[in-house]
Amino acid sequence: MQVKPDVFLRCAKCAKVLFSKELAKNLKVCPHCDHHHRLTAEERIACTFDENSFQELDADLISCDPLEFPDYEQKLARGSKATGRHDSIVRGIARIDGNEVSTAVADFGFMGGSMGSVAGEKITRTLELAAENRIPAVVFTASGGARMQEGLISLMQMAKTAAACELLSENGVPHICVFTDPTMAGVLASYASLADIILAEPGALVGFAGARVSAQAGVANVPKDFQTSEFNLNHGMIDDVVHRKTLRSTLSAIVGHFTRKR
Amino acid sequence: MQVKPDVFLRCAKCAKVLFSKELAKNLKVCPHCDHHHRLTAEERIACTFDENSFQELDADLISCDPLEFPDYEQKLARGSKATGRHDSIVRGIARIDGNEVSTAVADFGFMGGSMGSVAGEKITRTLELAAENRIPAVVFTASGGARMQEGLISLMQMAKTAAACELLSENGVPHICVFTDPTMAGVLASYASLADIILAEPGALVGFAGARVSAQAGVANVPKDFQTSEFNLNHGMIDDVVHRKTLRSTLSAIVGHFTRKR
Amino acid sequence: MAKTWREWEKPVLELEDVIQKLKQALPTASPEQAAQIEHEIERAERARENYLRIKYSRLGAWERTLISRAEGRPYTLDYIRAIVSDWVELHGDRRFGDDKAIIGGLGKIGETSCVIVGHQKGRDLKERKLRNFGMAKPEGYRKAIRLFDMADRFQLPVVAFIDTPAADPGVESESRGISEAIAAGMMKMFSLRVPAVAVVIGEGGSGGAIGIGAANRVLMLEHSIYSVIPPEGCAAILWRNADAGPQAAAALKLTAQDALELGLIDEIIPEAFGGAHRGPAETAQNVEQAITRHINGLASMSGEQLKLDRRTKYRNMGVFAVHGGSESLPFSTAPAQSS
Amino acid sequence: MAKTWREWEKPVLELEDVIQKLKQALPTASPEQAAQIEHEIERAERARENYLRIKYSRLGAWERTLISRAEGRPYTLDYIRAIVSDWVELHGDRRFGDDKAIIGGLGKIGETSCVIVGHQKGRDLKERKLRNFGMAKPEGYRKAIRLFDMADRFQLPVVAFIDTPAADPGVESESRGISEAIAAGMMKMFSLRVPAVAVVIGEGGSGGAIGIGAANRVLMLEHSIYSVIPPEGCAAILWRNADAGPQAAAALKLTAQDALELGLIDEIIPEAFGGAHRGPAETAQNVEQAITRHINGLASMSGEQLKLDRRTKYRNMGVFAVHGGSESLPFSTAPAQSS
Ligand SMILES: [Zn+2]
Ligand SMILES: [Zn+2]
Repeated sequence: MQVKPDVFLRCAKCAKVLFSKELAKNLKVCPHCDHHHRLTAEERIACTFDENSFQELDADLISCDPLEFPDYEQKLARGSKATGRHDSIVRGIARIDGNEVSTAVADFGFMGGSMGSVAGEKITRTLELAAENRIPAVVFTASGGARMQEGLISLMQMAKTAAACELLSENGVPHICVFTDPTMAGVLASYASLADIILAEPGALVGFAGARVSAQAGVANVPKDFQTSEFNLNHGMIDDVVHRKTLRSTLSAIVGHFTRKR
Repeated sequence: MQVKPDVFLRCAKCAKVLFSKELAKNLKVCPHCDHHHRLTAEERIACTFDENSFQELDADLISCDPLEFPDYEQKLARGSKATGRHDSIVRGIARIDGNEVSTAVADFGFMGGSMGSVAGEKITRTLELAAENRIPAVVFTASGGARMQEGLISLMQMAKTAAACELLSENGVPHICVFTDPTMAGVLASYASLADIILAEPGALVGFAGARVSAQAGVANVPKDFQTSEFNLNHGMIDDVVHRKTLRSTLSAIVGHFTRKR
Repeated sequence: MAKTWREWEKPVLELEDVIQKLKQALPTASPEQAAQIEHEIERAERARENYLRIKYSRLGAWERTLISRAEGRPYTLDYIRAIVSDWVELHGDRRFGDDKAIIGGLGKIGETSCVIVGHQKGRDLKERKLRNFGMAKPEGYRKAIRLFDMADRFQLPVVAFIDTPAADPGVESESRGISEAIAAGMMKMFSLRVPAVAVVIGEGGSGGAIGIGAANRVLMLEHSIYSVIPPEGCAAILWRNADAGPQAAAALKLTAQDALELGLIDEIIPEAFGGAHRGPAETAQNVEQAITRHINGLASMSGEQLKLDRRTKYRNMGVFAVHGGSESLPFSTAPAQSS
Repeated sequence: MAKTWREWEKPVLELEDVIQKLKQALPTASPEQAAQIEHEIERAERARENYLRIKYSRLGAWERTLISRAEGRPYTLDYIRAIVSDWVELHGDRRFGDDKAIIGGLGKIGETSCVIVGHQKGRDLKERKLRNFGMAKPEGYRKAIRLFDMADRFQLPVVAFIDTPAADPGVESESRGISEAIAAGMMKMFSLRVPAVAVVIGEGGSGGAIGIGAANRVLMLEHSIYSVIPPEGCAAILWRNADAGPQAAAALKLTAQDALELGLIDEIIPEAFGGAHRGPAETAQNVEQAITRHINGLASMSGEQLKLDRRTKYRNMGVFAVHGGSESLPFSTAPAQSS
């Protein structure tokens, strides 16, 4: 975990005061209300994979502005500044308890984790590498959906990543996905939902239609836990909701079951 | 259709008086309330396939009484007397508008169309012949379910016929099923539901649990059309409900689409 | 700017109304009156044609958005009635229900039996409700997947008609996994070893569209649109103003012409003069010819080739560059830029 | 005749109660009393053992039916806890819901990672309701199918524990296609290219059981049953009297011993003395050994061989003859008879 000078914070959910160091030690889970705060890609990698096992790939892919969409370049620049990265997905190869995986981790801090050409390409390469090397793919999602600034090209990233999922499936290589807050729209409706095993962090927002869309469509009678990890578990859409404290060991067991046989 | 000397009958549903000849001419559909009366296997074959195209196979298979189950032999004898056949399934090869199909037709008159070893074997052979010859299988169901007088052997006919469906599916050979009144329990829960295309006659009883089972289990709030063809259509379980008058032409179109390509 | 097709076409619709009334007056008119009326009809028709020619020759993204949603526009079942023979509609997903917003079945286009699926909008208020305005629920996509599977096993080409504002965004659909259903629809299409042709006939509404749209060949009608988000939704998010739809439509590059230029679709099918709604028969004929041509063109490919063709097609979509570098980018249609 | 396991075992249960009470009294007893109590315990335990030996040495079909349903009997999760390591439970059918009456997941039996599914009954009233008394709904079978599919793709053996009175017979289940779900469960199992072993641990209740039971090897615990219909249901239909259960149980030949004799299962796994509920650990060990032995035995077969093995196994089930003839009947175990 990146630990900056100790400062006071407020829990995003219960608003209780927290010390940043303590929060970091607790994997950014609020000790009072168990709220799972978002992790940066770096933090996620640090608390998931064997020490120093992560080797980043394709860090240098950058988004273009093919539609010359209003303000897109500025937004990309802002995302870069916020995350120190060129786009929303960090990908690479890593190990969990010694077992090798091809992995991609989304960083919500870069334009809300939205999927444009770079994210689509990196996810696709992550799955292709898994298929080639016959190692499990482990993907952490965090995204508001497709990146509208790339228009139809972004929509096509849904198809492109779905094609890579099909490749993985055809080759009998496992695809594991962990939904973190939020996992929405074009990402949920493509590679995320096509994973063989889907875990989700407690309380994450997981759904198809954004609040704005639902409101416009006049969606009524919304259940209390609507579009949460728990809602999705209850409706049979995901394999389990796993606390961040046991996520690593659960992933390790799953990867272990899938690794032993090949 | 077999036309016997003209006699008065009563519609099984609306109880209106019908002339047997007229009813036969109307494919045994009540002209007043559209009730589809059950057909014998012979009647079904006559109104479905090209004239004289049906060639029966395995007419000589007979049930044994492996469990020495109380009254089973008498019931078999009664079924034979009622239908002039050795068991509930008539199978063979036939043509619809010139296209060859492997077919099986259930006769409810033989022990309620129940599936014991002979029915299971005949259905299996029907599907195997379709797979071998790469011609569509067309099956007409009419059954209360598995034949309990053959105990676990009957239950295994569900698995046996499901295995034959898998063979058909693996070989890319179409499996078409027409549910007629009634299609229940062990038959619905095996080969019947595994057909690629499922048509049903209007108003047929189609369901898993018999009324007695449901009553014992205290099943409540039963919708009005529960366990009918229409209920199953509304719940996405079958492809269409087809009136007996258009059933032949619908089957012909389907078989045509599936035949042209091979 | 006009907000609906009816508003935008108002002058033409009024002219057409005038022409119709004149024609109705003709049979009961005296010979002198008749000559006068005929003259007026001729003049009005000339005006109508001029008007349409001008209006339809310089359509912006927003106008095309309006036309693509026109109430009178032919829907999937209209094309099926016009160009498909031996049609057998098949219902249900064998899991939960029969979605009326996606229809499917077996039918012949030309001499070829196909599996046909498509979004279906409703013509009148009652049908619109039945069809949920063409917004499909999970069971709609799952019905399509069931039919795709059949197509694959029985070696029938797949034809998909796309015409949806979006997938259904309701609680029910979320409960039953609308996201999974859309994703699975795409994945199933990528597994097919038969030719697949998709035609966007009206609105190609984001995930709801691509869920049955991952075909070998994707065609668009001249005045249809295909978009990652409805322009009004985009406007609401980016401009905080749903009325900025026209701006957003232009920015999103959602017309058939844009999609073709971006290399994301394969062909534009011309519509009748004044739009498909003014010449449904002619437009349907164009659609039939295009589908037949592409299915025939794909017929020579093996199952494996068809699958690879589809995978490669979408694999190559995306525009990106390498930071500071000049890696050759076969998958990119844009020049490398430095951020 | 006894109607429940508790009623049938009443004398033993009372003896066991007495023994327990005596043992509780022991610590606070005087030395003299203690000697007396110990003597009584010894006598009661001898009586218990004799009683159990006699009772369990001549079990009829009805008694086995009662034992198979005994409340204290180990359920699927008990076996998983006892013999599975690295267990990860997986939920949901990705379509509609997560059925608690069929559980599934990944786990190691011995050194082999497997996909494990099984019916799950509830221990107390609350859990029984949660588990719907082990009666699975369509989504339960569809979850199993999803896991079977994973097993096939990732080359993991399948282990299924069967323990259900029947599939759920309610309106909901009919609406969502319980029949289709059961049928699809069998069909999926026939498509598997990995070893599949099923163990009937309690009640093998008709369609509800076979829906996850079409395995290469089917094993039954010594006191489990496997039946086309619950004996009470059979009695209600044939004898018009649900109390004729014992008669029906005998007629149906539903014990493990009958099933083995009829050639419909492969092996009987012995239970602890006095039934699995009196020795869950010992019984679980027997179950583990049997599963491991069969999975290892199947390991040498190729995927195609495993599939063929399964298909052939069920293809050969059935007893019939040829009217008046003497056709060789490789699939029949009965002599030809004339009707
Ligand atoms: Zn908190
Ligand atoms: Zn009537």
